[in-house]
Amino acid sequence: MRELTFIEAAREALAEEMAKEPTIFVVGEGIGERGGNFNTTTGLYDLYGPKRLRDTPICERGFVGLCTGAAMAGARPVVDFMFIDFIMDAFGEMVNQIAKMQYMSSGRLKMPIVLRGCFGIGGAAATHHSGNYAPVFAHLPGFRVVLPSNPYDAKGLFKTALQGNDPVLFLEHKLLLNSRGKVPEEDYTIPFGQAAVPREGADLTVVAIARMVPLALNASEQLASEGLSVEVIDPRTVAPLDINTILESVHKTGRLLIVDETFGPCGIGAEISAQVQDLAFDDLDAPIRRLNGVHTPTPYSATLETAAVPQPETITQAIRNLMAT
Amino acid sequence: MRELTFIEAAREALAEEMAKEPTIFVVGEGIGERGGNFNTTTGLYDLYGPKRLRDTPICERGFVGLCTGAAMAGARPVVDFMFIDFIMDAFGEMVNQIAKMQYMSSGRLKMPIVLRGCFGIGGAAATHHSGNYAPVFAHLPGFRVVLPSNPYDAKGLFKTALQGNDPVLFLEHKLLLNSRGKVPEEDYTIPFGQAAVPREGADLTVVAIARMVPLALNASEQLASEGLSVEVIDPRTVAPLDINTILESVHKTGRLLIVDETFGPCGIGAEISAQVQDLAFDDLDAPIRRLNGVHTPTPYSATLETAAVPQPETITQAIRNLMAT
Amino acid sequence: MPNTLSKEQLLSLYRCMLTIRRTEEQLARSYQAGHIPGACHTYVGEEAIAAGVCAHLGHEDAVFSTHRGHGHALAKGVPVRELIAELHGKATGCSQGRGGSMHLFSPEVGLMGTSGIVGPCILQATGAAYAFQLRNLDHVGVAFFGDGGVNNGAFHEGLNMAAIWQLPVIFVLEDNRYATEVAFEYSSRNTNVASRAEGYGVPGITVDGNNVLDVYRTAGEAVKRARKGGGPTLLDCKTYRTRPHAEGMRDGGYRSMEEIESWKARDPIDALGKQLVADGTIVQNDLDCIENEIKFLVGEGVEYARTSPWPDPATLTDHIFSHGA
Amino acid sequence: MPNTLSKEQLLSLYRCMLTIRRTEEQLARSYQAGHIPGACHTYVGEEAIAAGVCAHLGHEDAVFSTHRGHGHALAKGVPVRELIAELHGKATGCSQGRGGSMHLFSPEVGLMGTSGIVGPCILQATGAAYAFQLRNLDHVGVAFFGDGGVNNGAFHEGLNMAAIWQLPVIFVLEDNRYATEVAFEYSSRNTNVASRAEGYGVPGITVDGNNVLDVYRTAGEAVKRARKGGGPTLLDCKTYRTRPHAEGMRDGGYRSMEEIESWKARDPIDALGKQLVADGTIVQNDLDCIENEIKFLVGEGVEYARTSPWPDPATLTDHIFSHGA
Ligand SMILES: Cc1ncc(C[n+]2csc(CCOP(=O)(O)OP(=O)(O)O)c2C)c(N)n1
Ligand SMILES: Cc1ncc(C[n+]2csc(CCOP(=O)(O)OP(=O)(O)O)c2C)c(N)n1
Ligand SMILES: [Mg+2]
Ligand SMILES: [Mg+2]
Repeated sequence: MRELTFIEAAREALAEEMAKEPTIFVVGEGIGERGGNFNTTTGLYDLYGPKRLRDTPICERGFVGLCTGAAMAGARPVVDFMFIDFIMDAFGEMVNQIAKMQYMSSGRLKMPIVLRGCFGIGGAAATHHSGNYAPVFAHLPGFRVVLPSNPYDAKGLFKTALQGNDPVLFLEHKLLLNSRGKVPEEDYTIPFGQAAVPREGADLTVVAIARMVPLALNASEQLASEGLSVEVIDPRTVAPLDINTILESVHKTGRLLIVDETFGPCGIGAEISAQVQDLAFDDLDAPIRRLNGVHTPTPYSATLETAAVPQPETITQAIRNLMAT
Repeated sequence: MRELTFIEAAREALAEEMAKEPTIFVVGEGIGERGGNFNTTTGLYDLYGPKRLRDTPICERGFVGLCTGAAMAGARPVVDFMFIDFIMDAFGEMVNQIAKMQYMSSGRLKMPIVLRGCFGIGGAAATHHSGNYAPVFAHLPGFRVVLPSNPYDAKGLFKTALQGNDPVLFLEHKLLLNSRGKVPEEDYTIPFGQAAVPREGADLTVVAIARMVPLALNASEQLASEGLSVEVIDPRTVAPLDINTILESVHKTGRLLIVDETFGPCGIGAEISAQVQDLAFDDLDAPIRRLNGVHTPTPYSATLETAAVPQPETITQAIRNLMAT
Repeated sequence: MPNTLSKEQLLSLYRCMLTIRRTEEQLARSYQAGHIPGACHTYVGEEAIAAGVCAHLGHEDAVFSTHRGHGHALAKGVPVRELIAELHGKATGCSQGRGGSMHLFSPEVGLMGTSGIVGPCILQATGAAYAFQLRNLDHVGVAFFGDGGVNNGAFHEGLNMAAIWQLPVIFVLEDNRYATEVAFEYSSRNTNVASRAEGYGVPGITVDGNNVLDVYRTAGEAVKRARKGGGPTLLDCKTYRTRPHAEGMRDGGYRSMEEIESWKARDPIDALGKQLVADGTIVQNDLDCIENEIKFLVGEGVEYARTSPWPDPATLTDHIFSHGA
Repeated sequence: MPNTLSKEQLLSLYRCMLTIRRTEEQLARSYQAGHIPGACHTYVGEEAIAAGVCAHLGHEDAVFSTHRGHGHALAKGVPVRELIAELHGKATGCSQGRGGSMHLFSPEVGLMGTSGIVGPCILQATGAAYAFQLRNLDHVGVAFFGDGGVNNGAFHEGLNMAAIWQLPVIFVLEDNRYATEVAFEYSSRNTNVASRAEGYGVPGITVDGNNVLDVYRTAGEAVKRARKGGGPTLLDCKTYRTRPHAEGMRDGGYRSMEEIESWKARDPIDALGKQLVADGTIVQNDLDCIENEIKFLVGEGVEYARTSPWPDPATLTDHIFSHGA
């Protein structure tokens, strides 16, 4: 099967849907002729022109509010934030308008809007270009929150986002954008709320998010040589969250570690832990553990930046520790 | 001892600190001559005038950004949001600037700024005037998050906020504003990160937040007549969170219920649950349970609004269920 | 130009204004009687603006408003009874009891929504206009907002985008001189918003907001230009609310009795009625008939609201997402 | 007016500009050599603005900037070596390696901070001015920002507050005609920002941003007025960056070689040097001496950065709060 990079796969999904659906338009800074700071729209401007690939002024709140109204009036906007950090100024439009519009209108209005952006710590991007707000939008009602970990999922999940009628926050980890993977030529979609199990195992369950998935798979591979059988689960979407796949795994292994680059307090790992200990109390042979990015703004310098994020060694160590508990 | 309402106690704290510290100023809509929509500043304008009680245009992002710069230049701003929902447009200034300023400047800048606002579901305020973003600011690093449940705590915690050098989100539940309680004449403060135990018990621990504290106390009172001994813990601040007081209690009772009006997913209860099952795994005789407001935008009509929030009966029932588990 | 209006058109403007007036007066009474649980911001004194603008709009044209939206809803075609029922929190209300005064939705008649947050309506109307332009439809987006919204970033970002993309949107500023109790002269050094619109490249027209014929004429030109691809217009309508900011609030301290009386003397409904009788277009009896029609309509609306069912708590979480939560 | 400048003053303006130029050129080389891990936005071509404005400022005056802040840092007094070390991510950098190019902090010399987010600096400078006014100090706040910031809500809200409260703040717009690759003529229909400032009641002055004497003169008047309580000023400095938006980025597609060359021909440093030699104020040798001084300074700075220690990972979470996390 052919291989594509993560960003090529996501772009292919966008191109295919734009070809089918004339009301899809993209807004963002440099997503027109330039093709996007992260090549998210390369080539599309030549096909669809300025109205459907709309370069914006630097007014995140403004163009998110504009897209809200456009979605209410029959269009299907895609907001390309470049760095997801830039959603911050649009928070009110997202939380009080987009997320609540279908509810407030008792379902008479739909809100088919996809907000995408690159996130994650790496490349000395420093604290204004390293954020990830997935847990915030999992906490607040009204958004689907998608975090693909590979090109195949990126395309299939992005197509689901573009075909649906709900607000979607589509988060793309900067350090995964150029990772390659198999992507079939045939059309396909991946439903939200369905976890993947990229590795089966019997001794311990690791739930990993986005970039932590490849790291967890490597760690598991390494530990296999030590006779440890680790199962790795990739939720793919954290809202909705596929808790059943996690529960089944814990029922088998009795041990659960959640690895997430994002902050720990009130994070995804906290929610998974709270649900699992409640629903699978008797399945647990040891406490559920969380491995998160350090609870700090993201520093610039490599020595500090590295210390802020789970590393292959820290993951391996966390697994060993939990096995020994 | 004299009794004050919640809002009188908080206002007294503000008045006392403004009298001592000339660089404290308050900004907000209608907090000048009018004295605040919730009477948060009544009488202070006559004492301190327009520069220290500054009525603002409706530009939340703008005046929060202004206060950020003012704090960097030696003033001690208090932002009075009226309804805390209005922080949404100022989110970028709060998360990317205020919360990170001390870190980015390696501690050479302080950030003595208090952001206060009324929150909570009730009085048919509907979805744009019923929010509570405590879990979001517990998740993101850089803020102290304070949720007093009574007048005594309101004054003592607000004084700590006003005397400190860190950003504080001070959240006042609308339905508590006129509740009365004993407040000594003498000066006092309450440190952050120290939970209160308003009721001791042996059978089960209830951690309750803000308005849920009085409801939990009533429920416990009622269940006492059924021979059930419930301990009630009020964290008072959720960032920092006093986990030790909770752990000690669970060590004693073996059962934990967290009651919080705010949303469940990635909420305060999730974090408490995740920590307790990790740190007190063997103390638990039953799964940790959470009782939260329903994960939905807040509706207007009483029949719906009531169904969205934990009620005395649902709390009592949740306690009974957990005892039976 | 007024004389180009037929008797029917003139009477329908009169009927529209009086319908709003009598409905608001009824809502005020209902509020005082305790039948309206939430906020209630009336439009009394400003009726000419909604009537004069909406007379040019069809159901496909998209209207967005803010907290003071009753008049816009009625002028756009929301039945009186559905508005009254909504404020009573009944399932038969235009938002099925989910919204109340500040969250009115009737997309079927092009009332796309009112918002409890100041600002978003400006951006959403711009976005609806974007969708219409993208879809090659000759519909227009219309935003109604107050002087308080002018100082908000949404005004700046919305007008700029409308200008650079020449979007078919009408910005209707209702400058009633106060934002709650804060005077526009205080919160803006330049209250000539028409001229400020020109600064963005948006034609700005100052309008006598208490003269429905002036509003009708200027709005007509703006809507016509927008439909023809001529881009946005801002109507700077000078007007006044003769009731308190919201029912139950004080109305003293920030403005004088004389000021209120001087504006009551310029009542837009009396003015049109007197003029039409004076120039012989109609006789007093025509007005009395309309008065009676409306009296009946409003009375029937109250009865409808009173006897309508409450929303079913089982529907609490309906419509958060397009296909179930 | 230029002639009122002493030889020393003229030479220090020249020295300041050349220091920025040579430092930026070195940073560009260091970036290409792979010694700068993060982004690097140079100020080449715009040096006259930072030099001309900061010549009027003391360490107590508060400067706020954005992603293109190297020039402002140097002009405000940050040592060359500390800037170079910061971009190298070393503990001896002005932000101790936490910030990099977009997060420069030296409060001790009044560089209050640069931000990776476009907009906040406008509000923060306004806020510093608020604090100075409150504290009865005659210091000023200064915001440097680009044309891209003009369309952001922060511009609107900041200028309005500065105007209504007559705050001692200078808004220095660096209109270099592009926001990354998006032309200002595209993102604004009206690029005469000086006139738009007048719309807020803020005096606006159009300045030749490539003529340091013009900048010096107009900035001097603005700073003087602000210190005297005369309120804010906006300087609309027309300039151009002659390097790509950021190092490592393409510089084609959106602008022509001719355009770049035409601006290089208007180089602000050459212009001043030639003029001073021509009018006999100095001889070429004076310039050569300065060139050599700076060459040494920059070389020494690179060596300093190269040999400085990395930040200690143990300091990762220092300074999140004023007294430990
Ligand atoms: C973003 C935001 N901030 C504050 C409020 C609280 N608030 C409700 S109405 C109002 C005044 C609005 O004044 P204006 O825009 O002139 O409209 P008017 O009430 O005069 O019709 C304020 C401050 C709000 N609803 N939204
Ligand atoms: C709020 C926000 N949105 C987007 C960006 C990404 N970004 C960085 S620089 C830039 C262009 C800025 O242009 P301008 O303000 O003119 O400054 P210049 O680079 O020309 O000096 C953009 C869009 C950002 N930093 N902040
Ligand atoms: Mg008003
Ligand atoms: Mg620029």
